[in-house]
Amino acid sequence: MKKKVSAVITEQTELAPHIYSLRLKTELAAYACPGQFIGIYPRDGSRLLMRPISICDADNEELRMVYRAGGKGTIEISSYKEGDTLDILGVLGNGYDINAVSGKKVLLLGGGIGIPPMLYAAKKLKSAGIDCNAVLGYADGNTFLKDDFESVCPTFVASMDGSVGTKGTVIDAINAEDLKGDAFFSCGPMPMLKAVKAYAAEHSMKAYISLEERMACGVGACLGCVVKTNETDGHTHVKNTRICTEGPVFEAEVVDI
Amino acid sequence: MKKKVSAVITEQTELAPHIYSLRLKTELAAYACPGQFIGIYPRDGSRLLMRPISICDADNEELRMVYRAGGKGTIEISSYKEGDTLDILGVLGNGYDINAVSGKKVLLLGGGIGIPPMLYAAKKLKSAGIDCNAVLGYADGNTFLKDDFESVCPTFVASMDGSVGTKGTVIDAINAEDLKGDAFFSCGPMPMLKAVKAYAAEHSMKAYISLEERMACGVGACLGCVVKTNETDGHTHVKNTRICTEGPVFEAEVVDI
Amino acid sequence: MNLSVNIAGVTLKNPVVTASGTFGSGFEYSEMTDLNKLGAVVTKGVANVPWEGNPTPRVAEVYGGMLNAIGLENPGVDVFIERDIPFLRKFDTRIIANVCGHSVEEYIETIEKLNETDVDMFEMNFSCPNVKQGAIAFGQDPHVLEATAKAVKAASKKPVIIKLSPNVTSIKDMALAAEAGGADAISLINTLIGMKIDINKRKFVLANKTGGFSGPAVKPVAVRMVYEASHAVKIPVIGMGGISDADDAIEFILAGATAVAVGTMNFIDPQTTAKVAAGIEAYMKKYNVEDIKELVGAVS
Amino acid sequence: MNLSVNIAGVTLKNPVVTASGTFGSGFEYSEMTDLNKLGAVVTKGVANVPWEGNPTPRVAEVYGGMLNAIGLENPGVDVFIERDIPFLRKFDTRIIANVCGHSVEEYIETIEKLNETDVDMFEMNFSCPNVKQGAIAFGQDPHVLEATAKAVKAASKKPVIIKLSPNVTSIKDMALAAEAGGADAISLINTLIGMKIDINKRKFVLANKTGGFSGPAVKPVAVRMVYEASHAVKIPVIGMGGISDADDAIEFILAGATAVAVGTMNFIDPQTTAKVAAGIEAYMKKYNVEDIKELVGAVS
Ligand SMILES: Cc1cc2nc3c(=O)[nH]c(=O)nc-3n(C[C@H](O)[C@H](O)[C@H](O)COP(=O)(O)OP(=O)(O)OC[C@H]3O[C@@H](n4cnc5c(N)ncnc54)[C@H](O)[C@@H]3O)c2cc1C
Ligand SMILES: Cc1cc2nc3c(=O)[nH]c(=O)nc-3n(C[C@H](O)[C@H](O)[C@H](O)COP(=O)(O)OP(=O)(O)OC[C@H]3O[C@@H](n4cnc5c(N)ncnc54)[C@H](O)[C@@H]3O)c2cc1C
Ligand SMILES: Cc1cc2nc3c(=O)[nH]c(=O)nc-3n(C[C@H](O)[C@H](O)[C@H](O)COP(=O)(O)O)c2cc1C
Ligand SMILES: Cc1cc2nc3c(=O)[nH]c(=O)nc-3n(C[C@H](O)[C@H](O)[C@H](O)COP(=O)(O)O)c2cc1C
Ligand code: FES
Ligand code: FES
Repeated sequence: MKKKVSAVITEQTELAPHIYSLRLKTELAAYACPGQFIGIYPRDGSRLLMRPISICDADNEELRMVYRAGGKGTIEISSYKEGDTLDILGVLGNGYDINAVSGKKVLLLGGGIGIPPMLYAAKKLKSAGIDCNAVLGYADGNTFLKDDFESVCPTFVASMDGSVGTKGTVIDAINAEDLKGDAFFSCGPMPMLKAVKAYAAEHSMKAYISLEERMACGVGACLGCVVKTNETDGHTHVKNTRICTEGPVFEAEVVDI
Repeated sequence: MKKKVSAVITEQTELAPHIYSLRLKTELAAYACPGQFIGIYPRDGSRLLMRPISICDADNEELRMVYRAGGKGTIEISSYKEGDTLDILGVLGNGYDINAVSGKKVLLLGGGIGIPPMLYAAKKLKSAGIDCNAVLGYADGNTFLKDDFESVCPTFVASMDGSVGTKGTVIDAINAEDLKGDAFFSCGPMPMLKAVKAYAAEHSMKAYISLEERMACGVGACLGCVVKTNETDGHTHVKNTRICTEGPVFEAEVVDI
Repeated sequence: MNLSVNIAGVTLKNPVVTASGTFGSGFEYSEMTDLNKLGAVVTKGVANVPWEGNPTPRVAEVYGGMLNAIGLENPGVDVFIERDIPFLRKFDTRIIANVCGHSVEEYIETIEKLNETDVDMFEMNFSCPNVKQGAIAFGQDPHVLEATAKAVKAASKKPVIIKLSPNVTSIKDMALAAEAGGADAISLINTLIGMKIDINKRKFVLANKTGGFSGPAVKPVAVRMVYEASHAVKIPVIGMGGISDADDAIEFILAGATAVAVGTMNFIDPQTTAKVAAGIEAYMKKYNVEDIKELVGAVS
Repeated sequence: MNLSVNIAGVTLKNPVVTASGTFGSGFEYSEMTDLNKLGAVVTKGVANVPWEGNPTPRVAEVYGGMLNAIGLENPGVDVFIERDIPFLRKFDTRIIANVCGHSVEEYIETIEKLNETDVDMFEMNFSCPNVKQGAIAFGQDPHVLEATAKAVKAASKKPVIIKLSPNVTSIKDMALAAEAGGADAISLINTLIGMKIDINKRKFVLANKTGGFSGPAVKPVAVRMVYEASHAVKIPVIGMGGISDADDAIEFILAGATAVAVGTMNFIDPQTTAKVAAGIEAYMKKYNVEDIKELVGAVS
């Protein structure tokens, strides 16, 4: 289900400095899978491209996104209030494949603003009866969404400044807590994803990672958002695959990061 | 006093279809003279130029403007509500010279969206003890601001469709009501201003008319808004004068319309 | 009321087409908009063999538009023929294949393969700013353009549209060169060349440094060039550059375009093309215009 | 921290100047912004005699910018010398006189009169798109540009900045031609050529049909051209085109501009120049940049 719709804001709250929780009432909510994303359009005519934001949670009526208001577009988006409307394009991309991990134990790794999509993944794993732990890497003590995770699955925390949980990265937390699993679901900055890929390879685990790239269309038409692949891609017929369409979630071995 | 300031909307009401009354709380109000205007900036980044709008009324704290929401910028401006802020540039231009008509009788002629500035002129004439009549030309029965005028001076109405007052133009109303005076203060569409100029010449009256032109700067810097003059202009040294700075109000004989 | 237009003998049911590279192969947007409502689908540039394109980042947002340096990534003409043409043929719309290449030989190789398919027309992209091996020269020198047009035209069994770059001193000279080279129509504008720098990282935002600039911000340049080009040549002009609604499209038609293409704005609203077509119809009704042709170049 | 820059031996206290034609003679904005805060005031184009300019409408709004076809109305160099220079001299800022003309002779006549005044530099506008009698050719052909530059330079007792038109195939060639002609600096971009049509009236919005396109919308083209030009020549570059804040200005400096000019955005906020200067200073503090020169061209 891909469509541009107008959605009503039902929540806009600042969870931590510059980190907002946004809920949108939209028919698209019913189609959301974990790891998928939507594009949110700024309204100002000087900023035309949609901002890709992952789905943090969904029920049949509402989508929840948690995002950082960092640049001009997301700052504009954060200025809108409950009752205002936003144009969105969704639901986009291929998310985490819950079926692929049935019967396995999954470690959910979220780093920074990569934490939000892990929440919906955790919920879907849980309702599919799949065992999972969440490992959340923060910069500091602003542990947004931690409570949400704790109500779903065992949750471990790392922080770069050591103010909560293990000092360091999610990998440090895995080691410190001696966490084991069969597969990673992971989203976060590129250095983290590279570390996750390496760790998984070393420990014979599967790693599913969510990638980011600048996007224009979000639907596979512009070829703006590709990532290099190790094999020729079925759609592009070159060693490039579209993050917005084939991804954003990939098996780590498939992509050349 | 010329300055760009942020002003708070204290009123935004639709007086007639697409005709809005806007009140702004701003320090600039104290400097406003009748016939002057302000520039109102749309907020959307795709529309950068200020919209020049005449001052319809002012006291020490508030400016009132009455404007038509016709194009994209004024439609955007009309979407803002009480409590919102608007950036404005003001006060701009040279208005009606009240001293020049002291002891004379003035006929105030407003046509369509040229009616609003006549209100502030009427008030200033009245408080200077100068006799005046207002003649307002409407398209139809939507006689916005008529009540405001009636509380200041004798007011006559013309309408193109004949639904109120004299059928026809303000000139038709002057003839029908046999109105006399020494000078016109006038604002309205170009055909009306030409008729006023001709009428004044024929009847040995003075005509002060307010002109419109596309503007960029509003302060005399860009030379976008000139009108041809009969003599070489003191500032430009050619036969052009700046409507935003030397005008918008001119003695009719000065300009080549 | 007649909205159909004729470009080199090919009838488009309405004057609204997609701009190459902004609509994929049509498939990507077919779920979100009705391709049957389009005058034609102009497909992403295709070459004789698959192209990898440029490194990422390939796109950037700029004020009122975007930059792209895709570098003409494409799966090659064979995949295009097998996969994309049969898909598009299911719809009641024309297919215009946009063709790219590094050399005249590559263009001709692609065209010769496409000659045997049922695409309706070719659009030759001699003007992509993101390809380094010389293609840009085709589009910025009138003599080279004319010679290349002649070679391509000789090899082609379908009408040939030549797409012009706006990054030239005289668009008129380029339009005349295309016409002299035998083009059946011209289309313009391709993207302006732009650049964006990240001041905090002190780096180019695009891996390619420069990129093609498109979107509403470029419209005034595009309208001016369509006006100049259409007044210089007798062949029809397809106008584009920043069209976001029917008003924009009508502006291009009044400037002299026989048809118009919607590019970047597809990304902002997948329904843009359909809305543009409907809006043109509404405008014609409002002003009692019987035939869209009455509007072409009707500005004074 | 050093914000001052040197252009052809003239020191500007900071790199922020006004763009010609957008700041009148300085007088018009002196009530609204402190001219002492500017690196220089670049005045409206002035000719040997008064010019009437074009019929109205002369300006139009477009998406993210504006069109103008003022047609270089100006009171002539004598009034400029008597009225405008003495006014500007009261401020602690440099005066750059922008000069226009229909012919080499006219340029030289104006320059010879200005030679005897205390303006600090000349900026030669060879690129105004709104003058029909040939001035445009000066700015669009490298050979003519070089020859004109030489003639002007020979007549001038002050440093000469040559202002380049962006409406060319190769900005590099034009920059090189200006340098070869003896220019002490170049400035760019002048306006792109644009057009706007009123679809309801089916008329050109500007009486002149086309107009110069400026404002934030043109910035990506301007940054790209400043980058290309500054990498081609050794003389300093003054960059402009759509600058609305310090971030934009820094983008031009990183692209290779030694100084920057604020144009259209003066109309939107008369304080823009002052804010840009303050913002550049803040950026330098944030990143511990001791001398603004370290930033010139510092992109990778
Ligand atoms: C699939 C996907 C999912 C994402 N999920 C989230 C999320 O859940 N929460 C969150 O806070 N952020 C998320 N991001 C990042 C988010 O898209 C960017 O932070 C945002 O687009 C920046 O916009 P801006 O207006 O703040 O910045 P600006 O500087 O105004 O952006 C300018 C342009 O660059 C693009 N851009 C800038 N940074 C990025 C980036 N990191 N990735 C992609 N495009 C970028 C913008 O979309 C815009 O087109 C996701 C990105 C992708 C690709
Ligand atoms: C001195 C002066 C006083 C004015 N006073 C009033 C007033 O009191 N009430 C009122 O309703 N209108 C007034 N106008 C007209 C008003 O400025 C325009 O209607 C308005 O700018 C149109 O903007 P828009 O966003 O609706 O149209 P758009 O089409 O979005 O405008 C595009 C551009 O054209 C300019 N423009 C369009 N029409 C005009 C016009 N008639 N005059 C000048 N610029 C125009 C806009 O300012 C803008 O830059 C006045 C104009 C001038 C010059
Ligand atoms: C992402 C992207 C890819 C493009 N790819 C091509 C292409 O392959 N071939 C081509 O001729 N033009 C290509 N273009 C140019 C467009 O077809 C069009 O000429 C230009 O974008 C101006 O129109 P617009 O402003 O409506 O986008 C591309 C444009 C964009 C934005
Ligand atoms: C109204 C107006 C008048 C201009 N007049 C001149 C001029 O007289 N001489 C000149 O060299 N450039 C002139 N320009 C061009 C500007 O100096 C500048 O090069 C251009 O506008 C790009 O900068 P901007 O986008 O910041 O406005 C004018 C621009 C505008 C908008
Ligand atoms: S964003 Fe266009 S293909 Fe992915
Ligand atoms: S609007 Fe600029 S001079 Fe009047």
